[in-house]
Amino acid sequence: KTQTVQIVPPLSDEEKYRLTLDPEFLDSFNRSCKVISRALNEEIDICINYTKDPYEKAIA
Amino acid sequence: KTQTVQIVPPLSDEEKYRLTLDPEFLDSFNRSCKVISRALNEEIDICINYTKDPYEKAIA
Amino acid sequence: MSDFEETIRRLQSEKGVVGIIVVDSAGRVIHSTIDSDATQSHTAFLQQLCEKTKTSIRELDSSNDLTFLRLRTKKNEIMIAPDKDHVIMVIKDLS
Amino acid sequence: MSDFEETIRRLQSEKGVVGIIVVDSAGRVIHSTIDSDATQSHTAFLQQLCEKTKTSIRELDSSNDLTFLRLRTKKNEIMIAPDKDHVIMVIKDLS
Repeated sequence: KTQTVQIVPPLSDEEKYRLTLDPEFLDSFNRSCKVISRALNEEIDICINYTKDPYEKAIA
Repeated sequence: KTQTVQIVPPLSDEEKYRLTLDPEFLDSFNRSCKVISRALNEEIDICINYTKDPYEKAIA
Repeated sequence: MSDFEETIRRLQSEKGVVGIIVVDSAGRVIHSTIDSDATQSHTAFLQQLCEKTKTSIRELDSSNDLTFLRLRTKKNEIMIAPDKDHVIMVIKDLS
Repeated sequence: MSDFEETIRRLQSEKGVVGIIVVDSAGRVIHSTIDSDATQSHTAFLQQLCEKTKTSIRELDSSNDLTFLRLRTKKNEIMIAPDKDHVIMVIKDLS
């Protein structure tokens, strides 16, 4: 199995820190988190009870 | 741009018809449709109001 | 009207639904409510996406499996329900 | 605790959340709440998926764009929120 790997040097701790203080980054980051938060808090599970094996959930 | 295309002969009208009468096919098909139906009927739109441009929805 | 057609019709009448495509595991169209060209372009992309996602999920955990895929875009939402023998794709318009 | 860390912490405390990974547009990890190996394997797969989906959505309609991606599996749900500069991936356990 061949896989193309792009070698990109990881961000340094300082780069990460500086980025998380950037207002523009935080702005869009917070916006995305709100959407995710809503998805996490959905009450209705659309997939529940619709597996072939009613006990599949417990086994998994 | 190159794209690998797998040439698969399409299903004939008769094959399609026979398949849609198959109880096993209908069983799992109906199950999938129930999940989709639930997703379609979700009341809360997780993405609403979270675009940079408040009028983006109208423009789109 | 067969049970199958009845189910498709019911799904089609749900708010916002603009297209339903059903393909078999080989990617061949079993049914589509949109024109041939649109069916082709959507099927090609969604089938690939579905396969790649399934494979990757199993690579991460061989006992896990993809059950549903939802793409939200600015204009629409595409729901993909993969099953062992077929894949159903529903496109819902958001306007 | 910075605003960023506070937001991560709040998200992490949501029911079922078992992992949060934030990468930049080059796929480099900005933050992750899971171990390095798991982060690597998840990032590789989800980054590719995200890019491929974005590209395909634009190919289908150049004025459209991907805004959210949800993968539902037997064991968990993976939510991917792509933005112009970063991608957030949240893994929620379903048990």
